[in-house]
Amino acid sequence: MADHAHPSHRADDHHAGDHGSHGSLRDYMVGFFLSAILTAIPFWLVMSGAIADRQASAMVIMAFAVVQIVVHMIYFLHMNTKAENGWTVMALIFTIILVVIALSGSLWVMYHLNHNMMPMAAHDMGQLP
Amino acid sequence: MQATLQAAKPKASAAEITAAFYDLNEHDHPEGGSTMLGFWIYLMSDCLIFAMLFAAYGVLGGNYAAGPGPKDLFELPLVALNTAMLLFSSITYGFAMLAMEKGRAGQTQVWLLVTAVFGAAFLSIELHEFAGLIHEGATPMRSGFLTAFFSLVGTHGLHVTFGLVWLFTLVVQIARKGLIPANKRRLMCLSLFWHFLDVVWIGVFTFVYLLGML
Amino acid sequence: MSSTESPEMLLRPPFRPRNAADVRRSARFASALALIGGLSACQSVVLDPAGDVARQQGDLVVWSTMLMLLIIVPVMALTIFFAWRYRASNAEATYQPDWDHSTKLELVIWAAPLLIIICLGALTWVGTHLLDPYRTIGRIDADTPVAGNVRPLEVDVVALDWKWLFIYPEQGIATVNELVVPQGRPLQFKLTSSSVMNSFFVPAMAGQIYAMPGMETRLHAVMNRTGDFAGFSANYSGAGFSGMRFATRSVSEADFAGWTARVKSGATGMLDRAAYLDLEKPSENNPVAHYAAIEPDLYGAVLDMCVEPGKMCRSEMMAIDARGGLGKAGIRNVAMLSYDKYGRQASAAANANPDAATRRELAWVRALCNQQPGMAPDNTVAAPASMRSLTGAGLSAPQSITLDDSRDHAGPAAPAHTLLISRN
Amino acid sequence: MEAVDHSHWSPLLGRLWWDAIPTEPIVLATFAAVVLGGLVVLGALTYFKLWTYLWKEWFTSVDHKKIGIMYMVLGLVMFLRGFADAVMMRIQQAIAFNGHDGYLTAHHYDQVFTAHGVIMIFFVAMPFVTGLMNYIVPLQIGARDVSFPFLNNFSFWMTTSGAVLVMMSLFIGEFAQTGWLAYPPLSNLAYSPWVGVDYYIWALQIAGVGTLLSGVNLIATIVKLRAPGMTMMRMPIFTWTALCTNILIVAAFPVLTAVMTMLTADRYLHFNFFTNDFGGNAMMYVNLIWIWGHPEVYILILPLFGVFSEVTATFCGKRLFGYSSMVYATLVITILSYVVWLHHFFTMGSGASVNSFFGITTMVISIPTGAKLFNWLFTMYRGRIRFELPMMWTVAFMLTFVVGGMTGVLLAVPPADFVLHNSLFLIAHFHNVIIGGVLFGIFAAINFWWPKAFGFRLDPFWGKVSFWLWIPGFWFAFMPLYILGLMGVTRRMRVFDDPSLQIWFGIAAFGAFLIALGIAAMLVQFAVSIRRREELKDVTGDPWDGRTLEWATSSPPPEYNFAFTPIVHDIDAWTDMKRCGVERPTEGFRPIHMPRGTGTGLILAALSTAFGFAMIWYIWWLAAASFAAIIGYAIAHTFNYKRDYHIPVETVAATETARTRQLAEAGA
Repeated sequence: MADHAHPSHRADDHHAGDHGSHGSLRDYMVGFFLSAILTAIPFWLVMSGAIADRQASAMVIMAFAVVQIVVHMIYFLHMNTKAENGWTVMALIFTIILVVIALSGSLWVMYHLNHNMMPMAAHDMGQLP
Repeated sequence: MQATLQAAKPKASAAEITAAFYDLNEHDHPEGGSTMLGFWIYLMSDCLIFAMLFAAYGVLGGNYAAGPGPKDLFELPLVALNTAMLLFSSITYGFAMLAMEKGRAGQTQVWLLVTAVFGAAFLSIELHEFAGLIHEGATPMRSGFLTAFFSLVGTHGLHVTFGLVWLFTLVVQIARKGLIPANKRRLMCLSLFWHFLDVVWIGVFTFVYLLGML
Repeated sequence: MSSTESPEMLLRPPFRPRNAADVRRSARFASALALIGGLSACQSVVLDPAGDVARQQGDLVVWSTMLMLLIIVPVMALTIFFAWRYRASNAEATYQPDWDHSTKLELVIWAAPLLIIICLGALTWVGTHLLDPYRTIGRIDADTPVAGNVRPLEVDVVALDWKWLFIYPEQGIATVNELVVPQGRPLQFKLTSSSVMNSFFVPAMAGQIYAMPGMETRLHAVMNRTGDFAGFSANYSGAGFSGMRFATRSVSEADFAGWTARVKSGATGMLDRAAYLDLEKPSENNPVAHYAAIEPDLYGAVLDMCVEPGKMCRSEMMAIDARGGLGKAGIRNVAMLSYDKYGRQASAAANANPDAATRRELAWVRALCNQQPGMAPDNTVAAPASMRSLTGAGLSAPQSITLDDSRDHAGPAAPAHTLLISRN
Repeated sequence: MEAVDHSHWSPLLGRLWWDAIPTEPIVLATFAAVVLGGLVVLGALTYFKLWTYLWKEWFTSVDHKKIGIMYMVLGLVMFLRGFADAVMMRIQQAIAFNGHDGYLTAHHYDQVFTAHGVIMIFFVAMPFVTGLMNYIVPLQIGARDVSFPFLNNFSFWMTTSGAVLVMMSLFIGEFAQTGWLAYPPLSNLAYSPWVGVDYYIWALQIAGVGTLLSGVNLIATIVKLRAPGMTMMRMPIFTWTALCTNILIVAAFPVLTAVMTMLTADRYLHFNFFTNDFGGNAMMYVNLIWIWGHPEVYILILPLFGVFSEVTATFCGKRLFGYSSMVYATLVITILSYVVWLHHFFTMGSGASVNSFFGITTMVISIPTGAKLFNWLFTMYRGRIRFELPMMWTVAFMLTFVVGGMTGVLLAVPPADFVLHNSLFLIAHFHNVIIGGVLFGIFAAINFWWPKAFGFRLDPFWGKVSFWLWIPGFWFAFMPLYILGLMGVTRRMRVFDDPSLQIWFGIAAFGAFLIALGIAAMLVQFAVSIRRREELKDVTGDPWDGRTLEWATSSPPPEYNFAFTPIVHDIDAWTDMKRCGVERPTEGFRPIHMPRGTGTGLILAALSTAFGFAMIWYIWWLAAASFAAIIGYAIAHTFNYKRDYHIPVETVAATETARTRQLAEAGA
């Protein structure tokens, strides 16, 4: 690149040939051990029935899943706000928003549809929440 | 705002103006500069396919059609083993990437093959589980719950299968051409793909298996 | 608030015209605007219907249109004016090639649609809750609230391939492709379908609602005029769809009683399960038919997809599922559940000539469940419920509607928890 | 009507048997005409020895411009088919009164309206907008091609493959008789046992792959390949709308793929996603498909909003009013289009709270849309408006679209929707926005960019004839449907019993007739312009006094688009360059790095067609073989590393010198 003063790159090129960061051995090992722990605990919780309350353990398990997804994103997928000028993170955030909309929206809508329309056995009628 | 340059340099020569508006010293753009971004966008779209399957599972997951439910069918130790296989394959793929960065083609291939072994183990366990269920009669045709379960887990399995085919192709391509930029790029795409499948699996074992067994 | 007055009257939205004549006049006005010279205003069943619910819905069409015309008309006028004024050949017009921003204008162009949408949004929120098909009828027309002791006439509607079955459980009769209702009495429709999705629509009476197999939807309506009106399926359902029409006859209470008596004493047969299974087979352009008697529970069995002997009712299946299913022991019991997945004939044939395995299963099922149809949840909303949260300060959580004090004035007493869930 | 028994199956031919040949005389006549016409075309191609030219220069080309043009041709051909379906429906509905059964059987009529919807959305509107974006976007951002040129070619052929399957269904077997969204249980095996729905599924699945990949491709292109200096807020507005459109494509089409796959599993493997029994839930399908379906509407309209913006600014000779509010409006629409899907099934009974939530979110979308209209309006304000054809279509759009927008918001009011849903009012509404928005936009775009693509303008006389036939044609065809909707007439009816309706259907049929003349005039316009191409020639490359970079290069642009990449300092980059008196560099050329053409895309798509056909007819051996071939061929393709080449500097210099001479001769 002889002439750096000259704008010789595409508007979005921050560095030609750059493919984002790849992570070091340390990153991978940290990610691996964190994931192993974050997987093992929820499995143990369910298999041993350590938390008696169903709802509480469901929340805990889901929390572990969320944390583990973040761990994978950072240590295995090497997500950071700098790669590709932040476009990958932006795409990810957009996707998460859509997934949340589509999932929660569908469940909400379907719950109401089912709730309004599905027949119930007579003896179950009184046991609704 | 408009005609910025004209305003800034009223007396610029024709050549100067041309140079300000045309890139006269342009170099070839490295091939594949958009590949990683493009592949990531594809993965995001894949993510939405899985979201729909999760939504289907969320809606149909309780419809056992007077048949068996998750507690009658799932074996958590098997799932735990399966999860371990996938996790191991993740870290070994990471090692392949590290070897690639150091430019060691042979080492990369070895780690890729190790990854393939774990991936194949994952698939075998899954197929074993499916075969067991189908043998017992708990087929996807049996109930809405089983339909959603087989579709979600099976789609993930198909992705892993596809990843394996891709992985073997890459091993051959590295053997042929070495770690040329094109192959490195492909390795990085597969890396995204493979780790992405791991992320999806976290969702699967949490929402399908663990919550199902609660 | 005085309990003699309908809250609906008191809390009438301010933009609502005071009497029916006004409504009709504005309806005509708007349709005249919209429909070039009002050519069709006299025939537009949507804008000039015979039922109070459809009338309110039609009014909403008119009011929303008027509201939007507030912005549409100026935009169209300005488009034409600017296009003419700033044509290239008009050298007198100002030309400002670099003028591309004006904060004030930008504010206006975002604020103007926003204001309209705020008004329309409020109208929508109120209208949607007031005209919810699950809501019972609170008034016969704008001036007449429903008396407390009036029980609605229940009609159970089944969409068949390709005709409509109307069951009058109270009267114990049924008709095909003919709906006769007494004018001035609240109507409660329960709707389901035997095969595919249809939409039950009598434009003169009330808006449409889907009728779907294995599920029950509800519709409440009232007829304010006597006369014959068109009814049909508004959702395409296959080859015979065009012929899925039924006459809707709104008659006086006395005529209705007379008609009921005639049907009851008619020579036509009884609609039992066997007759239903025969009727249910696909056919097109069916003539009107009457049944002097019906088998009790038939509608429930249709809804529950267990008219055929040997079928497990859907509600029972769902109750079992809610308890966690039947485990591996239940895996092979599929004949009892098979409704139409492999085609109706295949499903019926399996039961007609059961092999040994199927027989074992059927015996097992009979031991397990009583094959009694259940019923859909009563998700109707009692009207008139308070409309404070609908019209009033802020869009408060919908639950509060039924928890409001004025619920005490509501017609049929319903357990609080039912109301609560029904508001969802 | 007796159901025909189609249960025949053989290992070699699957369900394919003599009964697959339709017996309806209309179809047979069409079949004969198509066969004859096809033979003539094939013969002509062979006689004039055009096969090699087509194969080398077009079919295997990865040039985004040629692919864009091929998309437009595909859209046009399918438009003629879709319009023929529309005319058939209008005639049927105009005569099927007073006990007259019309001239179409239910089996035929139901296929016609299903095919009309599917074709117009997937194989007319989608190819048109994709083709447009393909052609224009790289030029507007100063790029040499898209990010993934091979994928672009592959995407095109996959879309074509889907179109081929739909066309095949006309002559072999049947198309779906379910309506264009194929709601189960009607589309399940029990109620649609033969091949119609399978054609529908596989055509959409295969075309969907193409659409999705083209979406990924264009996003990457816009993000990565913009000319230096072109920041996001200096992107031409069409490129902005294209970016948002492709984001929507990538986010919405996977949903369609997933839903179609579920329906496939139900039909082929007896799964229970949408069955009545065994715990399936058909409402789930309706819910999921509209999560795709609503964004799809914006996928179609957004790029045309961009077109109207470009056209308005150009022909008013003025900067676009409120560029940034236009961009934000587009972004807001992109997100909001995901939270409104339920307004397509208010009447399914999800209850007042759910309905009013989705009703209000729907109305909120009209705010940014309204802002856009005002932006165009104030771009006209104090402009110098030249009423060339693109601008005429734009004004027609503004006047038409507001009416469609208004009825759309009306339908978003749930109680109003209860009386208007599924009625002809709804039909009138969405034709009002899709014809008045998408199609008028396409016509504006064709007239606007044709000189860029082919080097000569379109004949304005025939264009105006077409315009003045289309506009009244449109109003005659659809205003009666609004009225009929208010009279309580529902959609998809084949026969009617109320004679007072007939007059309105008659008027609508007359409108369709005017539109037919308008289409004919447009075809004449193309033919006349091609014949008079020397007179209509555009030598400057900038026939309209354009404002964005595509006008900075020659018409048609050279393969490499720009010999030197332009540097951008302003939104209206080309206007800026013209004002600064920038001279085109005429020396110092370099070899240009370009992608190489390949036949792989076409071959993979052809194999996919075979696979789809085999799946539709249950020819399992062919399905397995073609699937294996697809995978094998795709893998083999990845072993080809030589995908690019350099255009030698001499070629570049020769091309550019020729242009310099041409410009000098034109006295520019």
